Amino acid sequence: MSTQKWSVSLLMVLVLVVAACGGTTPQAPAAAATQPAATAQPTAAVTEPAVLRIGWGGSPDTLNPGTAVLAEAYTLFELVYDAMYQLQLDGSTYTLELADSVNVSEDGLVWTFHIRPGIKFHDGVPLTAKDIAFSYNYYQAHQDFPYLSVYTVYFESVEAPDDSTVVIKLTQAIPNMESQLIFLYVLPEHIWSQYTDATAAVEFENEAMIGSGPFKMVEYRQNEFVHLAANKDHYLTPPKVDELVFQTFENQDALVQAIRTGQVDMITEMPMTAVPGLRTAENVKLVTGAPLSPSIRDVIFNQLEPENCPPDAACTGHPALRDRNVRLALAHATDKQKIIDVALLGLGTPGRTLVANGLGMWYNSSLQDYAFDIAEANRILDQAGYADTDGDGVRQMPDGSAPLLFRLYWPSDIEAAPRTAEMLAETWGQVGVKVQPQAFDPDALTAVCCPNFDFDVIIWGWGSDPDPAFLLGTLTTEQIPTGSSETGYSNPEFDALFVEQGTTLDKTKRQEIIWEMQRIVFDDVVYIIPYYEDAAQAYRTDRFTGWIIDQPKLELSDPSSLTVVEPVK
Amino acid sequence: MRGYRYLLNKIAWACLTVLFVIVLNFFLFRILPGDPARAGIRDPRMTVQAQEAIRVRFGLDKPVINCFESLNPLRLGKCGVNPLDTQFFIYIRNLFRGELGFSYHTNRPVVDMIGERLWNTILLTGPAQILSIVLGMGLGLLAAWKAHTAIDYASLIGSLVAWSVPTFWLGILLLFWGSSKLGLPIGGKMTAGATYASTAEQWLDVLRHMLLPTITFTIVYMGEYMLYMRSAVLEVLAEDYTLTAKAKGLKTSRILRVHALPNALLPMVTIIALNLGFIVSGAIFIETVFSWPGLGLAVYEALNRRDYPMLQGLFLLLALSVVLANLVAELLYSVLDPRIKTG
Amino acid sequence: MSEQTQTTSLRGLWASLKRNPMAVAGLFMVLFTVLLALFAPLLAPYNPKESVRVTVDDIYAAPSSAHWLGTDDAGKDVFSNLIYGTRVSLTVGFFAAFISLAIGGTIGLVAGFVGGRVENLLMRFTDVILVIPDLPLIMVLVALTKPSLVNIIIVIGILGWTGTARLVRSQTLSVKERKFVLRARSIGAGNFYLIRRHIFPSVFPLMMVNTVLVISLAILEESSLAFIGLGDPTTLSWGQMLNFAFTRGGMSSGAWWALISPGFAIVWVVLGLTLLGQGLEQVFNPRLEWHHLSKAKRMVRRIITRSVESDKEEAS
Amino acid sequence: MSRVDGAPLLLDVRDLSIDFSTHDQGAMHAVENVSFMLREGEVLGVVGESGCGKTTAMLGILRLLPVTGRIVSGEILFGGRDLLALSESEMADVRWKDIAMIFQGAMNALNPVHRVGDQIAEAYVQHASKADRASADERVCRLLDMVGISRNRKNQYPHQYSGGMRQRAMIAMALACTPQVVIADEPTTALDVMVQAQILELLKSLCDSIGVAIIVVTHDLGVVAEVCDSVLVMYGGIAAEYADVDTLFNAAQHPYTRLLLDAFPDLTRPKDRLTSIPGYPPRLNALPPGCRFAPRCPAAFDRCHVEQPGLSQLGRFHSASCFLVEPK
Repeated sequence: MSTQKWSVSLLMVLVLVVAACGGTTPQAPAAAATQPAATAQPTAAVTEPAVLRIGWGGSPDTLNPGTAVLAEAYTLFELVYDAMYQLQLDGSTYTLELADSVNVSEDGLVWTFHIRPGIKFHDGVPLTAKDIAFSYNYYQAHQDFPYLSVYTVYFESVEAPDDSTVVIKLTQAIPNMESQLIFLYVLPEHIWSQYTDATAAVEFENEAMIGSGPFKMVEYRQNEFVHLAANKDHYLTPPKVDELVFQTFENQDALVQAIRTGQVDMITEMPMTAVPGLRTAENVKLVTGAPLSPSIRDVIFNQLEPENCPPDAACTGHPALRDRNVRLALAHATDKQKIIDVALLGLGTPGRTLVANGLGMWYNSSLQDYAFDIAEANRILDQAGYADTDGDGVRQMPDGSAPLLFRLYWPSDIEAAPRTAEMLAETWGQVGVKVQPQAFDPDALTAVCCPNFDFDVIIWGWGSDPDPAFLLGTLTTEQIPTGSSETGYSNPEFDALFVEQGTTLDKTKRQEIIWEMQRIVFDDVVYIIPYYEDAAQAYRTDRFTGWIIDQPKLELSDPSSLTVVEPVK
Repeated sequence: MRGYRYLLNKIAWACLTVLFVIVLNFFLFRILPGDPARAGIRDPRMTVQAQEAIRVRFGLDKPVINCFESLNPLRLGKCGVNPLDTQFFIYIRNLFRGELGFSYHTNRPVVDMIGERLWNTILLTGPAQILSIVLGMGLGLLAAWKAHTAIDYASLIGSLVAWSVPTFWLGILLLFWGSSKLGLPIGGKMTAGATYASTAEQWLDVLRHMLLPTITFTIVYMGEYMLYMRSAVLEVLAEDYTLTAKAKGLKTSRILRVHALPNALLPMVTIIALNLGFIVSGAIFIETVFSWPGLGLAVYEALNRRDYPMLQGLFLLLALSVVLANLVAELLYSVLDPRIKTG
Repeated sequence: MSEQTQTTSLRGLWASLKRNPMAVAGLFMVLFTVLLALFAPLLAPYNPKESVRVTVDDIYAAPSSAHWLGTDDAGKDVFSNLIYGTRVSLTVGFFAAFISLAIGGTIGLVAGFVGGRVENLLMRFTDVILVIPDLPLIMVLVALTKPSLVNIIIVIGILGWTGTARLVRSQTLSVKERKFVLRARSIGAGNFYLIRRHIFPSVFPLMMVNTVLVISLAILEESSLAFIGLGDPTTLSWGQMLNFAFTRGGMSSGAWWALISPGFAIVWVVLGLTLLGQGLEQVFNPRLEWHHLSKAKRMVRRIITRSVESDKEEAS
Repeated sequence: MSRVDGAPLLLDVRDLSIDFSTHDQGAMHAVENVSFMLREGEVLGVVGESGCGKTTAMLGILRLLPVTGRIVSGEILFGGRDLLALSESEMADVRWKDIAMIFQGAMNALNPVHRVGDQIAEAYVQHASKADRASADERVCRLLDMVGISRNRKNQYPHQYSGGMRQRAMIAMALACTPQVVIADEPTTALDVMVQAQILELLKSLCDSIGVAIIVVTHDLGVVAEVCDSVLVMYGGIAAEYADVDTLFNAAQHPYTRLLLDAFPDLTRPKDRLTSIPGYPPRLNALPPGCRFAPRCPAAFDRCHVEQPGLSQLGRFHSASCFLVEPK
């Protein structure tokens, strides 16, 4: 009985377990997922192709524009697809992309676009008005597309009478037509027409991703990397670099280490704590600024009036939070600058309303923020009758029924939230308001928050669309039962203004209305907006130059930068 | 022969355990609050109709099981409903067809996503596990033979330390030491988007990426194997037949190889099989730290994104591999130990 | 494991432990940590709880005279956090181990003592719990029950008892067959009397040895949970310190101290516990110090009359 | 006069002393100045209560003592060489080739995971020259025949053998290299009476047929009377009496030997009552001053409690260590 027998049996253990793992047969390491059917690689220039390597912390959830949710997916869509309009980096002006001219009927109901001639998809098939009409109708037909179908709400009909004209008829005149179209990416009809029924449209993985944009898809390995090649004969912005590679780093420190050691040429995000380090790193340029798609952090007060409580909802909000004085006092007792310094390491600007400073003209910059003043806060609370009757350092309701003890929740996927909660607990404690901090699993928090209203205070946030309409909509009374309204705020005057801004075509008039709505919400202290997070990105100065960093908004992975950047000579 | 009935009994229990896991898996994720439509970023553009349509697509509009509309919040429903309309039976039917449903996050079939990642985990953990088994048991044999000498104490202390170190912490330290000092890659399985002259060059690149995670794996598991092996060999060397072997004038190396090792390997087979079963759980941390696209990383991502169908599929795979590992251990034990084989 | 070797008295325990240097080292490390936890307020230069004006350059400040181990991502002193952290990690370890011990102990005792179908059922149940990989299950349970320290202790406790159950069962089985138990039963001793007087005293020491191991596993488990974000962010355990350091860019901003110290503390306690465990194992179920292939110190003492070179054993 | 009086001397053990070191109780004198001889074809019986050092002495001969044991003095002359002077590798060549041993606990002495035939062959192959190795299989079969185990059981495992058969297998293994001396340490203790008789019969016939010298360690005088040519009685680590079997049974001098004989049923002389020896054998780490047997010896007088009697020669093959028998 030699020992060879033992080693054989050991290997058997390994093989048996391996073969038994799951019903699937492990494929050999897929060298390349699917070769694009598109034209061959650009004729190899004599010199080495210029490959721009980008490091990011995420990965697209799917390449199907219909079902995609994550920002990473939209970054790729912007590069590979074209849309009718292109949003400029100032956050509110739109320039025509696919169309070279547009005229709108007096009543604003009929939009006629003239499409530029000679545009081709990556597989060589020409892009015509028919593709555009097909795409818009396609998005409208699929209601279960999370984001894109909502942009077609006002479309009554979309037709393409000939190859270069697209006519869109609307159900009502809307002021923000351009912002509706920038996300409606034009899909090749000859590919997508095979996936029109409900399940196919959702299950189509679109790994080949044929578009008409400045870059085309070479190879996609989910959670690993995305490899794009330049579309040198793009009609508008042919890129100067030859190839783009987005590499995913699961942990943030690896991302920073990657740019330090030069393994990548640009990183789209980083932990705030790495900022000081990268400022001094050699041949690395750190840039910070307002992100292209702003994210808002908000402290939500459950101020739902009992009569508005939706059917079978808990509605256990603390009564004191319905009193504006308490919310005002808490606003005075919130040290936004310290929160930014500690939680964000200085990488943010104090916030005022749901409309972020990155939204350009729509942001009401005239509002004067509540100063951090503990004495003022105590004075307001004393005057409003919230005395500390039992001397335990916590104030009671005027009728002494309950102490000002608020449950403070936050979702566990917001990294800076625990530190923010700590600081709120500290400063609010100094004005006699006690909080019970509790981290929550995001889905469990959704179930507790809305439309159940089973909470007091929540630290959460919103991703924002370039147009403020959607965000402001969450404050209207009609949104309370749907779950979009977190605060349960209900103000008829605000609701009327929301309807009015939806139909005002004139931009300056609409701006006035939107500013007024923000002032009302600000005065009622519906929220405390601690900060708007700044984006922090960095690139190697010894690799590529020409990055667009002088605009009000910062996004190095936007086509605006990636199509103009070129290798350092 | 007793052995045969003994194995049938074991296989029966293994199947029962797997069934139990399948049922537990299903209900576990129905108790958890959570909604595929809202998975991920909160965005006002998500209308109520879109959420409802998504719920229908994932079949969540159907009752969970007869008499229960939903488990979280607990809502009772009609009991007379045709079972095939309930999520539970659809889940079971799909399971036997080899379908694990669609991921909330990527809408792709869970089976494909697991299939892609399975090979990467095996590629990473396979060699590491073999390395730690060989090194660990070799060291264990040596330490037991030279019991109560410098070698024994040194390897004992070394293994205890290796066993006490949190896996992810060791991974992080090695990652930073390796990448900054030795220029080793920082993460991932191969240089992103690189084109390779030959598959050999590609494998070389993969190996470079595998170096640090494999070292981490080996250190962590080697300690455990060494400790078990040492105590097993100590016991065997104190047996009478070892004295007989020495009395027969055999060389010490032959005594160790022919008489001590086979007897000590018997308990080790169970331990190794059990560890193989838990490979993926162990890999969660190492793959996360090294961004290695394996099943461990898939568990971490699925958890962060609350991607329940994916978690459900992964848990099933984990439990299945543990049950099978146990079964294989029992099988091997009876084959290798004559006392059981011949009844 | 006959009765004589079971040194019940503490002094006897110390006498036999003393001989094993590793066990002594382990005991010292554990006691040091427990003392640290008890006198945390006195030892820690800062109180992590009270608020302190923090400026940007307080974040990840390098170790200095003010902060021996530098500061973490919230500007708090790492050294004080470490000392207070011992309390949380030890409480998690002890209470989770206590729960595991209670469940595992009872199941093992009942299964071993009653035997037959009940034993088979209980042991199969233990196998099932063992089969379900505990980490993913813990993830789900913690996600379900709002992350708080109490939940984590319960969850680790609930899933950590399988090892103890198996150990106690096999030990009960072996004791149950002993003559003195059969004799006691024959003179009419009731089941509970048997367990209390005979089975438990001999099972208890082994459970103690297992406890030390379970505590170290619980502490490791807590730190792993905290690392993947399932810990309770409002508590101050080492695992949470590691999580903050790892997720909030500790390494990339060069704050090695914020990451290495909590990791080192975990290794210190877990190593101490395991060394102690080894020592206790040796006392309560002593294996022979030597075996047939042990290299004899000096097989034949030098006989005065003739010089006998007997220990030039070549390395066989 | 012993049967093999004139045969050449194989093994000559002189003044063998073995100590055991313990952590707390200091050195234990397990064996003290024991001497005996073994001639070709002779069967020497080593008798004594358990714990009298007989097994330790035997292990000492093959230098298989545990690590805490140490041979402190004496010589073991075998084939003109002192075994204590050999290096470990030289000793390894002696083991089993010249001196083989059958261990007490035969239950566990065979490796459970290897076939019995292979284990026997291994002993043979280890010491056989290259040429003879081929005939290992054939040799094993002959050995099994010799000990009465059927050939087709060669490939079975130890757990498939009964206690008696395992002991026979051990004997077969012991004879694999036709050693000159076989030490059988309590070969029949764990077996029932019937099997005991067969094993003893087998040992006796092997001794006569292939002339191997055997040392039988036992606490059973019946076995001694049946099989042995000469007897060494040990008590508390010392040699109490050493004589040929007839002299011992008929003219034992040492009080302990006489008491041993009285405590043993004897068919030839009916005894109405078996006298048991009061007291217990001495604990090796708390040995009494003077003669080890003094506390239990009915004929003990003051000198016995003070001095330790030397071994006095009573006849050509008869010696005993007791003051009563010392020549005046």
